[in-house]
This record gives sequence, C-alpha cells and structure tokens, in this order.
Amino acid sequence: MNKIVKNAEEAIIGVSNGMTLMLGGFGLCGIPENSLKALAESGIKDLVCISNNAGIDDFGLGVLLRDRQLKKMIASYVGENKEFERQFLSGELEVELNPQGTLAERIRAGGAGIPAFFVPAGYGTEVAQGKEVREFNGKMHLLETALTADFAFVKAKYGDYSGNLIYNNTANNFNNMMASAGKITIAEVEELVPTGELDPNQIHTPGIFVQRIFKGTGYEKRIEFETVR
Amino acid sequence: MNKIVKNAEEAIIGVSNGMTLMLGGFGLCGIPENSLKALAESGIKDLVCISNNAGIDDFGLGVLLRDRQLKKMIASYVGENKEFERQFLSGELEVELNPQGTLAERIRAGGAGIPAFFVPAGYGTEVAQGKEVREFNGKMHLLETALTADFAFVKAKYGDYSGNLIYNNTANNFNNMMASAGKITIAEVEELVPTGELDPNQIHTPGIFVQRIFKGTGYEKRIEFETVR
Amino acid sequence: MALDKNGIAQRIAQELKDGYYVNLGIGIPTLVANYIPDGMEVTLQSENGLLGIGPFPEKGKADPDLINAGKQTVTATSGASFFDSALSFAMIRGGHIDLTVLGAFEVSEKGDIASWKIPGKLVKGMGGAMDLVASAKNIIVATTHTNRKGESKLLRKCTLPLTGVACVKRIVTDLAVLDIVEEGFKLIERAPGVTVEEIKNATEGFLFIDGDIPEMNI
Amino acid sequence: MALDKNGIAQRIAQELKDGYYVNLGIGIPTLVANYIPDGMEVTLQSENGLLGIGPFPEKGKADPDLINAGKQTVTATSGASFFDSALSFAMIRGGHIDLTVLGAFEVSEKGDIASWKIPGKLVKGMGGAMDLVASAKNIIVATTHTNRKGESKLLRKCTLPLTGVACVKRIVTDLAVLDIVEEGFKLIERAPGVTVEEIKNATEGFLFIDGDIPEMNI
Repeated sequence: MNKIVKNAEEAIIGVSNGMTLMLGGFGLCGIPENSLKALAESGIKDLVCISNNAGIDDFGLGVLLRDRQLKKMIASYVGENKEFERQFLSGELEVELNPQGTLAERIRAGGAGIPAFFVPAGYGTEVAQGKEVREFNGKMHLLETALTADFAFVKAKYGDYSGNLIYNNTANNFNNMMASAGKITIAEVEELVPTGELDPNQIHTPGIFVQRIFKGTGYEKRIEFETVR
Repeated sequence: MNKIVKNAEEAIIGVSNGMTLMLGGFGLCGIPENSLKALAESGIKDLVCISNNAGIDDFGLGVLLRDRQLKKMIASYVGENKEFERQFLSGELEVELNPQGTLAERIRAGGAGIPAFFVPAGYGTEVAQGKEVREFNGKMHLLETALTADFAFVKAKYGDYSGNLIYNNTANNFNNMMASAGKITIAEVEELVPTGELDPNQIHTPGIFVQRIFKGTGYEKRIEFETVR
Repeated sequence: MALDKNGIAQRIAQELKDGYYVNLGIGIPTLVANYIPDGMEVTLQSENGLLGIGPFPEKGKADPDLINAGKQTVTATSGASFFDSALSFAMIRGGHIDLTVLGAFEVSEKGDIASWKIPGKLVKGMGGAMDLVASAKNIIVATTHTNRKGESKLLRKCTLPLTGVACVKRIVTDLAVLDIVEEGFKLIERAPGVTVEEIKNATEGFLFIDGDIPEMNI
Repeated sequence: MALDKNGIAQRIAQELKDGYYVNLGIGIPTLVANYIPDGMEVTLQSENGLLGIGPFPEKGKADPDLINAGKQTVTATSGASFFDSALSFAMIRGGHIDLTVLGAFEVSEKGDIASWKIPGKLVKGMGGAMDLVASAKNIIVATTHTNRKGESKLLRKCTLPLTGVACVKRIVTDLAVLDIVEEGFKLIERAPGVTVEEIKNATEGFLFIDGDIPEMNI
C-alpha cells in the first residue's frame, strides 16, 4: 500500500469544487505551504475551509481568499487579512467563528467518532445562538457538534512511508486533530523517512490517519511578528 | 514549587476513606506498583476505584480487593480475578462496567472539562439503561458523562522534576488520560530526571497535570500471559 | 467437512486487502494474522494502544511493557506507533479501522451480536467489544456455527445480553460464509464438502439461499 | 497618580504564587511576565500549544516553528512541553490553569466581560478568549479604568457583545484593584495617590466601598 505521492499537485487529486477542507496551522506556523500553493493554482472554488486563521493577504490561505476560491470559512481568529475583511463585510464570504478550544475539540471529535459534546465556552454570548444549553455541575454548557472534512491538509516536520508524523514545537497546533478528521488526509513533511526510522513512542499522528504523504519543498516559513529580546 | 516526594507513602498523604481514585494500567501493564502497595498497606477503605481492570488475586489492585478496601469498581474488564468474582456475586462490591473506549473517553473528558458527550458504543445493550439516546447522522448514540477522581495514580517510564511524563510502549494505555483527570495526580516513574532533560516535543503528559512525582523502586512488572514464538 | 479454527481464520484472511488496518479479537480472530498473504500490507491494531502488532517475541525476549489487548506479550512491527487508550478508541470509534474480526456467542439475522455476558455465569466485562461493534466499518464474526450442545449460534433473535445491534456484516463459521441482508442470513459459501442442507439444519435464523452456493476456496 | 501599563502589570504580578500555571492574554497581560518575582516558579501557557513560554529570542535566533498565541516568536523554557490545540484547551477547559489574565473593552458588576467584538468595526474573532473566561479558576482583567473618550469600562451592564458571563473575579486598572462581589465592584486598593472619589467618578457600575481602602503597594 503506497501512500507516497510525488508532490502537492498529485496530492490534491480528487479535491473538487464545493468540498470541505481542513487546513492545519496557527497563524502561519505549521501551515501546509505546498498544498496551499497547489490548491491556489488549481482554481478549485466554492470551498468550505476549516482553519483556525485565514493566512495573510499574500500567503497561506490568504491566496485562496484573494482568488475567491472560498465560499465559507470556519475559524476562530481572522485578523491580519484585509481581503478577508472586505469579502466578509460585502457578504461574499460566509464566516462561522468558533471559540478556539471549541474549534479544536470539534475537530478532534470528528476524528474520534463523537458526534456532539458539551462545553462551557460561549454560554451567554452570540456563539450560543441556536445551540442547546444544559447545566452540569451548576454551570451552563453548550452542545457543540463534530467537524469532519472531505480532505484534511496537515504539515509535519518528520513523516515516514507509513504516514506516521512528528511535529516540531508549536507547529503541531491544529495539525494533529485535523489529520484524524479528514476522509482523506494529506500530510506534507519536511523530512520523509523510510518506515521504521521514527521511534514508535514519539509518533504524534499514527499512520492510520494519513492517506497520502509527500516531502514538501521550498518552505518559506514566514514569521508574522518577529519579536526579539 | 517542589513536586517531588520521597516515596509512595509520602505520595499518598491525603488519600482517605471513601475517596474516588483512578489507577492507570491495562492488565498489569503500566500499573503504579509502588502506589498500589502503599495504598494496600495504608488500610484506607471504602474506595471507589476507576481502573480498566482489577489486577490479579495477589498483585496490583487485586490486593486492595482482597483486603476489602474497595466499595466500588468502575472498569471495563474484570476477569482474571477470583476474589473479585466472589465479592461481586455476594454483593459486597459494587461494579459499574463500561465499554473500554467509553471509559477512556469519560476520563479524558473529565480532564478536559467536557461534562458529557455522545458515543455509539452500548446502544441497544444493557449499558444504555437510564442513558439519554439521540440520533446523529442516522445512528443512535448514548450520552456519557465525564469521570474525575480525588487522586489519580499513574506510572511512567521517565519523569522530570516539573512532572513531565513519557510512557513506554503499551504501558501508556489509561495513564495519560488519568493524569489529567485527578484533582491530585501522583506519578511514579522508573527514571526521574532533572527538568530540562526530556525533549519538549516528546512529552506525553505535560507537567501541569502532575502534582506529585517520585521514583518508584522494585518494579516487578509481572506478565499475565507470557506468549512466545 | 467442517473447518477447524485455523480453517475459519484462513477463510477470513481472504477478506483482507492491501493497506487495511484491522482489529482482531481474542480467540479464532487472532489466528487470522497467521494467514495474511505474503506481500500484502495489513496493519493490526491493538486497542490497548498499539498500531502495528508484530509476531510473539522470541523466548526470553518478552517485554512486560509490550502486550496486546488479550494481555499476551507481543512485538511491534517496523513502523508501529504507541498511544493512549483515548486515541486508540478514537481510531476505532472514528471509523479508521477497515475491518474488525471478533468472536460471538450468538448472532441474530438482523446482525445483532451477543458476545460478552452469560447470565448466571461470571461477568468479566465487555472490554472493547461494544466500542468495536458500534463503530467498525466492516465487522466479521468468526465462530463455530453451533455451540457445544449442538445448538445454533445463528438465531432469529439473540437470547443473551447484546454487545451491539444491527452491526455484523458477515459471519464465517466452520460450515459457511454468510452475510447479513434484509432477508436474514444469506448463504455465500459452503465449507468444503458441507451441504446446504447441513447448513440449514445448523441455522436457527432465516437462511436465505439464492442460486447455487459455491464451496470456499481454501 | 494613575498607573501606566507597566504599573498595572506589576500589580497583577503580586497575584502570582509559586507553582502557578498562568495564561496571559495579549497586551497589558503579556507585560505581567516581566514582573514575576525572582525565585518564584510560574509557568506560562500559550494556547497554541506550549507550556513554558520563555523570553523573546535573541536577534537572529527567531524560530518560525515557535510562536506564542499572539503569533510573536518566543522561546521555550527548560522543562517546557509542546502539544496540539485540543490538549492545550483541555488544560484550559479542564481547570488546570491557575490564573488567566486578559484585557477587556468592558466589565459588568456581575463579572460579565466584553472583549472581542465592536459592532460596526472589523470582526477579528474571539480566538481562545471565550474558552479561557468560561473555564479559568481565577480570572483577572487588566484594563484602563476608562476608555479613550473618558467613559467608564466598569459598567452596570456590558453594552458590547459578551465574551463570557459572570466569570471575572478581579479587575486591576490604572486606578484601582476591584473584586466582583454580590453587591458589585468592591474596591480593594487604590493606585498610589488616587482618591476613592476619583475611582467613584470613573466607575459607572455600583462601587462597593467597605471601610478604609489602602493604597497599592507597588
């Protein structure tokens, strides 16, 4: 069973108009740069994108946004992006904002076969609109539902031929859960090693969650706010 | 802030009659041997124990059972233990059996502040008795609630002074979730190293979940079914 | 002639496909691992936290920290990964396991399964069986067609406490391969030398026979 | 005299205790890290997946794979750990964080907080703020007492969309330290040289004054 594909162009085969995609990363940290570029070049449109953020104007998810490939965004924080603002205010882009922890948990639930769960976040706010409210231990909670995607795109530091993944530092973020929640999960990695080279006790994402894997190239790894001492 | 305690006797200070405890391990693999011994010697009774299994007659949780220290067990599989059978059938011991994945998820939920969630396991069986049933995506699910404990006892291969833990092979099992679900979590480790010696990308249980840690001694690591080629 | 345990396992192994992730229960299902075709990549999951079960260890090399869900000492394959029980059941509940093979006391013609409890006998607990049957994409039951008293295990309705409802897809017994379809147990294959009549006599639930029934190819 | 941002941060740092795990929001809260008393062990959590935020990196040493929740490059302390966002919010939602410090547009006398959205202005999203306020054991708001127009931010009722209800425990402003109690904002301390009268005038919600109000000790 070969999971290895040559590059991002081959990896995105099957992605089509109107599909729901998950895209890992927090800000520009740990985003699947190669896959995002291939999606931008593909011209595929009407996409529903689940991603914590929306990239910046000329990089990451921002490029798909600029080229009007997105129909809807499910995210928690979408600042840092002027084109996003314009499309959102003009109504071109549908946006569903989630508390960040709720978003993370909804994705984990999608991967773990849990259709719904209760959390306290958002009770009494506009996030609660239309949601079932229930009290547990004297505290009000909202019923939140699972998220899954047709394709999930994740980025890891190391991957092996079996699809096992290891992330680096805070570049893990949403990638690990998203890998489990895609019907088809595509992993791009900085280093692709033969099966058996990664320590089985150190795997963050077991290969069962990954259907396609490739070695990415030309990582820019842009920094949004370089802050030094 | 010193989390290090000298030994299991010091670690269990505060555990008292009637408390709810979580005990890591699957079968005899990854059980907190030192803590279990100290609990057995303490004579503390009327305990509610959450543990996937119940040990064997003369080792692990089986010793607490033999000495009538348990009031109730919450578990998924309790074979391999004759005294358990006797107390269960005579009504001395209250037993709540959970599907194993539901048990694991209830403990994770307890640590993650999720009071309740839906799962398909057990629908249409006696496990469903008294539980809310709801359909999602054409499939019936049960509402299950979170589990927490006054004290959680876990065992890891490596630990550092800050409470960061790394498990070995299949000795992780229930330990990782239980560490997050104890009001006070006590970790015993085979090797206790100074803070900074463990790779931050390889930590299974971040130190925030661990309140007390000690180096265990005299590990027997009994094997239930030694099977060879 | 009725198959022995190994024969049942051998027939079930024909259901495997390259790239499959499989969870094998205790008993006959475990034997399926011995019949994975050469060159086929099948990854075995153990619900106590291992993806990539290898062969049993060599004598003297058993690692107490490396067991399967039956608490037997095992090894891990190259490419294996270890994880906690929550992630292990996330794999199972999330539908990431391609095939689950498990034993049963009884199966009903609706696909219900009873496999964990016999009233009056010692309750050992359901372990991971309820999670597995409630969520696996494809569930095959490996069992003898009748119990020791000669009574059918393929029933109209289960009499024992259920493990799951309407979940079994296929049953491989010592006598036959059967699928659960709307009508009941659909006979797919006969064990070598076993007649349709013999299978009919051993099946209490409704046996649906459509055309000629071929012999298993084992 | 009213405190500056650093003064507010310095006062909040007095709330820290040895062994605390703390989440600091963007803005004034981030400055609290500069005032952790020597010898006190306080671990800072960043909700993007880091326990143990260290100082900003030296020039030229910024690692794009190592940022905080404000997307600034940071370092990790000795003893730090990295994890995914689900586990990060498990820490937060599960009540494992001892103290959360965050900014606010408005706080009500019931402890409601508005901090993420101003109708008519660009919506950036709530990020992790709703999760943090809904679950932290102890929440301190760091804010100026009034906004740029001189209007009180401590109100009877919030006018902006809420981030959470009845969750704030303490507020540290440029003028005062106040606790949320049944009666409303209870005045605990005054900034050096600031009178009770000045605080009263700057507080729209009910200000509860019980006895003599000491000056902050900073």
